[in-house]
Amino acid sequence: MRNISSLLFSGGLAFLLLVLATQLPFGHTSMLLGNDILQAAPDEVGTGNIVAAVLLAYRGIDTLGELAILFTAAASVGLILGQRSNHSAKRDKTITESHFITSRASDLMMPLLIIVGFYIIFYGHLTPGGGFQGGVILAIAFFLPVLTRPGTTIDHGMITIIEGLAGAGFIMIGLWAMLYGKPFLQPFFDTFLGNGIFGSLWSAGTLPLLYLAVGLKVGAELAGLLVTISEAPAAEVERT
Amino acid sequence: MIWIVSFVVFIMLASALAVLLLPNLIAAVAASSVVSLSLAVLFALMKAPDVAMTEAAIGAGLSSLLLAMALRRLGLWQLDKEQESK
Amino acid sequence: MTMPGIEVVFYTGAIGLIVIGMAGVLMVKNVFRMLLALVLLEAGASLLLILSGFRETGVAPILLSGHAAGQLMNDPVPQALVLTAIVIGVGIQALALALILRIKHRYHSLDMGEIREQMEHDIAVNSGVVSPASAQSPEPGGHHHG
Amino acid sequence: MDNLILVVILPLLAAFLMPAMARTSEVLARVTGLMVLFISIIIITSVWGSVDEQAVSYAIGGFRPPMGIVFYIDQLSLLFALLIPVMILLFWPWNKVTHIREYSLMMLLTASASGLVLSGDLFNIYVFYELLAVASYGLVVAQGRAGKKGEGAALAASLRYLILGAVGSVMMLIGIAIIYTQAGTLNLAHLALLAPEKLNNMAGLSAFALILIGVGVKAELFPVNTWVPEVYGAVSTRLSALMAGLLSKLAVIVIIRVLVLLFPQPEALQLMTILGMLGVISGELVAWRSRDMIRMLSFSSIGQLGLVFVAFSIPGDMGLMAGFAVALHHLLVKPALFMLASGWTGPLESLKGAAKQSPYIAALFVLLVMSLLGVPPLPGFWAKLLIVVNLASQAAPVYQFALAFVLIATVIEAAYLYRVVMILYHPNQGQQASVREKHKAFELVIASGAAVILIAVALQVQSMETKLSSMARQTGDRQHYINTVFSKLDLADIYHQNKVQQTDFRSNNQLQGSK
Amino acid sequence: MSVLDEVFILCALGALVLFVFHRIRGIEKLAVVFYAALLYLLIKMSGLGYGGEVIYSSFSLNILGETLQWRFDAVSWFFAIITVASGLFSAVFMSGKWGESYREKTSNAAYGTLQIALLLNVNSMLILLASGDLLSLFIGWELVSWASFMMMALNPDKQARQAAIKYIVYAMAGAMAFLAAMAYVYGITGSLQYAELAQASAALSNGQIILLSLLFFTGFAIKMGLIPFHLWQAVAYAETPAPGAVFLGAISARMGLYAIIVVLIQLIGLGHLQQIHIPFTFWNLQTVLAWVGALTTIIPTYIALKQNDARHLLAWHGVGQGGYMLLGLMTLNSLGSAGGLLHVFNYATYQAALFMTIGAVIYRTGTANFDKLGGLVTQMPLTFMVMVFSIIGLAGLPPMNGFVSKWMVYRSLLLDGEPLLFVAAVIGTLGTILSVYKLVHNTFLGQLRVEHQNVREAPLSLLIPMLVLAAIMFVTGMMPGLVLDWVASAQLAMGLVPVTYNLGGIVLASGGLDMIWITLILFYGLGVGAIIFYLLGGRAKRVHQYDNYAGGHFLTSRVRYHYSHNFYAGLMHLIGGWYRGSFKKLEQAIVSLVSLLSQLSENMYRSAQPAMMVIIVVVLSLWSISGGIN
Repeated sequence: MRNISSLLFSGGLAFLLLVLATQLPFGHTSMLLGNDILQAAPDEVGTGNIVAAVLLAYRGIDTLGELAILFTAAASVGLILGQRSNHSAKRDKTITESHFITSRASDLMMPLLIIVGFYIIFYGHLTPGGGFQGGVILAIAFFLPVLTRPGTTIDHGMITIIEGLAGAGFIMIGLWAMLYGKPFLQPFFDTFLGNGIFGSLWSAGTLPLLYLAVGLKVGAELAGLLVTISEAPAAEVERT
Repeated sequence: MIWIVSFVVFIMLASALAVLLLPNLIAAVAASSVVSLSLAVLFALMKAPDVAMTEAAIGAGLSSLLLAMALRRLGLWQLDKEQESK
Repeated sequence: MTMPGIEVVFYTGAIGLIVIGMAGVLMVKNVFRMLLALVLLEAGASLLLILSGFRETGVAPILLSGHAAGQLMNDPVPQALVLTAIVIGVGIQALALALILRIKHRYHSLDMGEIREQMEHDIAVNSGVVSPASAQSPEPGGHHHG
Repeated sequence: MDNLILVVILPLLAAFLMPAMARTSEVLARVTGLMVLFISIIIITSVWGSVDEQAVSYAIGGFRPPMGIVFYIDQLSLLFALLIPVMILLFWPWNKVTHIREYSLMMLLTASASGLVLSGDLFNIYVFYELLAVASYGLVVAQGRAGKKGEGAALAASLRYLILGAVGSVMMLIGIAIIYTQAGTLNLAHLALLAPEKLNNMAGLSAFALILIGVGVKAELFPVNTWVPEVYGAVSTRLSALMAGLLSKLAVIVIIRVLVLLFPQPEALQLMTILGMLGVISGELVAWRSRDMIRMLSFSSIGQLGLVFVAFSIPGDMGLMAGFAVALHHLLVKPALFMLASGWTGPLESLKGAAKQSPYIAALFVLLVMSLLGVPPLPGFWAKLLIVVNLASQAAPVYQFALAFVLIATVIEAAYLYRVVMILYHPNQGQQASVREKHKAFELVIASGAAVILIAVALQVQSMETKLSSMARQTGDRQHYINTVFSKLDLADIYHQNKVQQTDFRSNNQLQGSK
Repeated sequence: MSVLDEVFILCALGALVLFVFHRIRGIEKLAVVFYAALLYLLIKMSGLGYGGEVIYSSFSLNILGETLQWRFDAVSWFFAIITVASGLFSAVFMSGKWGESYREKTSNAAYGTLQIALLLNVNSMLILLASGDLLSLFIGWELVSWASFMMMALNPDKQARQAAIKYIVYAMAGAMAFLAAMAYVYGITGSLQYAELAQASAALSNGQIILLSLLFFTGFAIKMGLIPFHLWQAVAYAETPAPGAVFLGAISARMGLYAIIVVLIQLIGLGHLQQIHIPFTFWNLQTVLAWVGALTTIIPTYIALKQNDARHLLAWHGVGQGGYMLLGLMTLNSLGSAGGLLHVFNYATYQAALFMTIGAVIYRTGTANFDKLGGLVTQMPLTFMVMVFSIIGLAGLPPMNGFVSKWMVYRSLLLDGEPLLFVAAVIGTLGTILSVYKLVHNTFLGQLRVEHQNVREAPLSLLIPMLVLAAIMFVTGMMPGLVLDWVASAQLAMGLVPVTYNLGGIVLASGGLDMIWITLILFYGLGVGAIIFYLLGGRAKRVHQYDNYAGGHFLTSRVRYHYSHNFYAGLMHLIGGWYRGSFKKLEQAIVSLVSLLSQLSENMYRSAQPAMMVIIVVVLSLWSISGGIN
C-alpha cells in the first residue's frame, strides 16, 4: 500500500515536472538578474570570476547564512556525538594499521593539498574555485593523517577556535564597512584595500579576505565533522 | 556534445537507481559517489566550473568519505556480504 | 518542432534524479539508504537550478583574457545558489549521519519502522501513558503500517 | 534603521564565537548570548513605529536591489523581529548543565529567525529557513528529555523530522528553480513586479505548491506535519513551546510574504485553504483521542496552525488580518499552555483534582483554554470571529467547506479541552497527586504573563484591531513593497529593461486602490 | 449615564467584590443585597414593561466596522426581571440555613464559588438580554453558556459532571451553529446589526432563510433543550446544588427562547416563517417549529414520568415546559404568543418553588430519591403546601398562574384551527399531571419512613422564599393582568399585536378568561361544598398514617408500605423506553463516528511516511484546481 502510493506520488511528481518542462523556457530563460550582474559586476565588484562576485558581494549574506548552517550542523554533530567523547579512546579495532604506502603518500600529499587549497581560495575571485572548494581540500588535507594513521587525533579545540574566528572574521569584515558608514558587507569602503588592478590578486576590495575566511571556516567545519564522525563510538560490530 | 551529455546522464540515472537497488550498502555509497561525479561532469558541461569543482570535491569526495566512515562506524563495512541490515 | 535541445537531456537527468530520490525516500526502509536517496534528491534539485541559468551557446561566467568581450555568458546567479545548496546539503547529511550513528547505538536497528515503534514507545513511557515495564508495543493492536 | 541588520548579524557573531569563548570563560560566553538578545531588543524598540506609514528597505552590501539582497522592514517584519529575541529570552535555557553549543544553537536560531522575517530575497529566505531548520534539529537532539529512555526518542524524532524537513527543503529549492526559470530573478519586489505576467500560470502554481510544502514542514502544514507529535513528545516543553509558538509562525510569515507578492492566482489560496482545513480537522480529531497533555497540545497546535492557514487563505486584507490575529493569538497562548503542561505530565486521568492542589495554575489553564476556544471577551474570540465572518463572505465553495470544518473542529476542541478542565477540577484527588511534578517558577511567570496580555488585549481590542488592520494593509500592498524596494529611478529602469508596460503598473495601482 | 449603565456597573462591581471576598462568611448577605439592588434598578426601568422607550447603554464598542451596542427593550426587560428575581430568590434561599450546611459539608471556598457562579449567571444573562446586535447577542450567548457550565461543573456527582461536559459540547455546537449563521448574515449583508438583517431578510431567497433559520434555531434549541437536543439538560441541571438548580431551572434555559424571539421573530420576521414552505412537504417553517415545540412538550414529560429522583423529574419537566412556550410563540397570534411569554414567568415561579421544596426536603432528609421518601406531609406541612400550590401551577390547573398561560396557548391553538397541535399539548399536560402526582405522592404522601420520623419542618430561611413564591403564584394566577401588562408591551416590542387583557385575565371576542371570577367561584364552590359537608353532619375521622391497607394486603407497623417504586408500572410498560433510547443512540452514533475518524487520523499521523502519501492528494488537487489555468 505504502509503496504503491509512494510510486504514485513519485509518478505524479515526474508528470508534473514533465508537463512543466513544456511550459518553462529552459535554455532561453530571461536571466534578468543574471544579465544585470554580468554587466555590472566587472565594474562594480571587479572580480574575474563573476560567480565569486555573486557569492560574496551581491549575495554575501547568503554565504554567511551558509557558513552558519555548516557551523550549526557541526555544532549539532558535536552535541550528538561529542557527549560520549570519553569513549573515543576505545578505537575501532577493525581499522588495521595502514599500509606503508598510504601513510607515506598521505605525508607527501598533505602539504601539496594545503598549498592547492590555499591557492584555490586566494584565486577564487579570479578563476574558478574559491573558499568552498579550497576549504574542502584543506579539510581533507588535515584529515588525511587521521585516515591513514589511526592513532592520530586532531585537536578539537583548535578546530573550534579556527571556525569561530573565521566566521567572526567574515562578519567583522562586513561590520568594518559599517564603521565607514557603508552598508553591511560592502566590499569597497576605504582606500585601505583599494580597488586594485582588475585581475590581480589584491583586487575586488574585501572579497579575497572574505574568501579566506570562508575557506578557513569551511575547512575547519568539514574537518571537524570528519573527525567527529570518525571518532564516533562504533556500534557493536557485527563481525563475521 | 549532445551524445556526451546523454551518455553522462544515462550513467548518472543508472547509478542513481543502483543506489536504491544494490543490496550492499558500500556499493550503494560507491554508486552515489558515481552519481556525484557524473553530476560534476554535467555541471562542467553546463559551463559552471565553480559548481563542478564543488560538486566533485564535496559530493564525490567529502560526502562519500563521510558516508563510508559512517558505514564503518555502523558496523556495516562488509564488502562480501549481501545485506539489507537491520 | 525542432530537434530537442541539449537542455532537454539535462532536464531529463534532473527529473530522473528527483523522481528516483523521492521514490527512494518514500519506499526505502533502511534509514542509511534513505539518506542516500535524499542526496540524490538534492542533486536533482541542484541540476534543475543550474539548468535555469543555462544557455547552450553561453560560456562560463568568468572573465578571462581569452574571451571575446561581447560573448554570451551563462547566468552566474544559479551557480552561486547551487554552490550554497551543495554545502548546505553536506551539512545536513553529516547531521543525519551523526543521528543515524546514535540511533543505531540506541535502538540497534536501522529500519525506519522499527525505529518509529521504539520511539513511540519511548515517548509514551515519557509521557507516563505507558509503564516502562510493558512490552515494546505501545498500543496493543495499534500498529498500522500504512 | 541601518542598525537593524545587526539583529541578524550579532547573534551570528555571538554564535560563532561562543564555543571558542567558552574555552576561556564559560560564563562570559553565556552572558554574551544574553547581551546580544538585549541589544537586539533595544535596536528594534528604538525604531519601533517608524515604519507604520512607509516601509523601509535595506540593501545589503549597498548593491542595487534586484542584484543585491535587500532586507524589507515593515510593521510585520518589525513585530516579529521584536518577538523573536523576546521569546528566545523567555525560553532561554538558564540552567548550568546546558552545553555551550546549545546556547550557540539558540543564537543561530535567533539570527535565522530574524533573517527569515526581514529578508526580501527568495533564495536568502531559503538559506535562513535552512539555518532555522538545522538549528532546530540540533536543539531537538540537545533538549531531548533527560531520561534514559527519552534520549533515544529525541534522536529518532529528530532524524524523522530532519528527513521530512530535508525533503521539504528540496521541494522548496525546486520551487525556487521553477520561479527563477520563469521569471529570471529572485528579489521579492522584482518578482512581485513580474508575477502577474510570469507567474500567473501553471508553473507559478506548482512553484507555490512546492514552496508551500517545503516551508509547510516548519509551519505544521497538514501533509507534512507528522513530526509534530513525535518531536514535541520527545523534547522539553520549553523547546516545544518555542517551536509551536514562534518557529511555526515564522514559516507561516514566509509563506504569506511569498503568497501575497508572488502568486496572484486564487488557486494558490484555495490550495492553502484545503490543506489548512484538513489540518484543522485532523489535528483536533487526534487531540481528542490523546491521553496525555503534551500530545494533546501538539495536535491542538497542528489544528491551530491549520486554522492560521485557513485564515490566511482568505483573499484580501481582511484575510491577512484574520490570519495575523489567529497567528499572534496562538503564539501567545500555546507556549503558555505548554508551560503549564510541563508540570502536568502523565496520563490525563492522573491529573484528577489538580486544581485543588494548585488552584491558580488551574485557573490560568482555564483562561488560556477559553481563549483558545474563542470564548467572547477574550482575544481568541475576535480572532475566530474574523476568520468565520470573512470565510462566510467568500463566494468560492471551498471557503464554505472550510467554514464548516472550522466550526466542527471547534466543537471537538471544546470537547477535549473541557474534559481536561473537568479532570482538573475533579472533586477527588487522583492517585498520582502526591508524586506530581511541581511547576517551575519561570513556567508560571510565562503563563501568567500570557494571561495578563490576553486580558489586556481583551480590554484594548479596538486599538489592537486598528494596529492589526494597518499591518495587514501594509503587508497586502504589493505596490507598496515594490515601491519601497526600488527607488523611482530604478523602477523606471526596470520597466524599460523588462519591457513591462507602464499600463501594467497603473492597473496594478488601481487594483490596490480599489481594495 | 442611563439606568442600563448603572445595571452594568453594579454587575461588574458585584462580581469584583464577590470574587475578592468570596471566602468570607457573610458574603451571602451581600449577595442578597446585590440582587435586591439589581431588582431595584430594573424596577426603575419598569417603564419598559408598560411600553416605555428603549434604553441604551452609553457603553459601546467599535470593532470590525461594527458598532456593538447594548440596550433594553420590553422583551429584554421582561426576561431580565424574571432572571433577577430568580437570582434574588436563589440567593435568599442560599443565604440561610442551607448555606450553612453547604459550607459545613464542603468549604467556605466552595460556597463562595457557588455564589460567584450564580452571580456570573445573572450578569451574563443580563448582558445577553441587553444585546443590541447579533455580535453582542453572540457574546452574551457564549457568556451564558460558560456561566451555566461553571454552575453545573460544581456538582460533585460523576454523572452530572459528565452531563456538564456533554452540555458544554452541545452548547459549543449550538454556539458554532449560531456563529455560522451570524457569519452567513455578515456574508449577505456585510453587517451584524439587527436593522440590517431585518431589512435584508425581506429580500432573501427561501433557501437562504431556511438555512439561516435552521442554523440559528439549532443554536437556540440546544440551549432550550428542544427535541432533538433534549438529552443534556435535565441531567445537567438536576443535581446542581439546590439554589443553582432553582436558578438554572427557572430561567437559564429560557435564554434560548429569548434568542428565538429576537432573531426568528423580530428579525427574520413572522410573515417569513409562515410563507416559507419546506421543500417536498406541505409544511411551512412555522409549523415545523410549532411541532418541535409540541414534541418537546410530550417526550421529555414522559421521560420525567420515569424518573425516580425528584430533581430529575423536575428538570425533565423543565425541558418539556419549554415546549409550551415555543408552541405558544409559534402560533404567532397575539393570544398564543402572550401565552408563551406568560408561561415563561409562570413557569419560573413554580419551577423555582418546586426546586426549593425539593431542596428543603434534601436539606432535612438528605435525599431526593423517591424510594427513600414518603409521608413527609406530617413533618413538613408548609413545604407540602408550597409544593401542592406549585404542582397545581405546573399541571396547569386553576387557580394558579400556570392555568392562565396554558389556557391561552390551548385557546389560541383551537382558534387557529390546529387540532393536532392542541391534542399534542393536551397529551403533554396529561403527562405533566401524572408526573406531578407522582412527585407529590412519593415525597409527601403515603407512609413516613422510620428514619424520617424526627424530620422537622424546613427552617424559616428556606420557607420564606418558598412561601413568597407560592403567594406570587396565587396572586398572578388570580390577577394575571399584573404580568400581562409586561407581556403585552413585550409583544409590542416583538412586533406582534398585543393581547387585550384586564386585571383578571384575557378579553376575547369569543369569550375571554377572568381569573378573578374563576377563583372566586372556585372558593365559593369549595365553601358551598364545605357547608354542605358540615351541614350533613360530615364526620371526619382521623386515621393514623400507618393505619392503611393496600390491595387487601395487611400491613404491620413493621413493614411499611409506600407505593413509590416503579410507579406507573403499567403505563411505563405501555409507552416503553424506545423514544429516549433512539435519541441516545443517535448521540452515541455521532460519538463513535468522531472516534472512528479520530482513530483514522491518528493512524495517518503514525504510519511510516504518511505525509508523503497525502502529498499525492496535494498534487492531484493541484491538478484539479488548476483546470482553470491554461
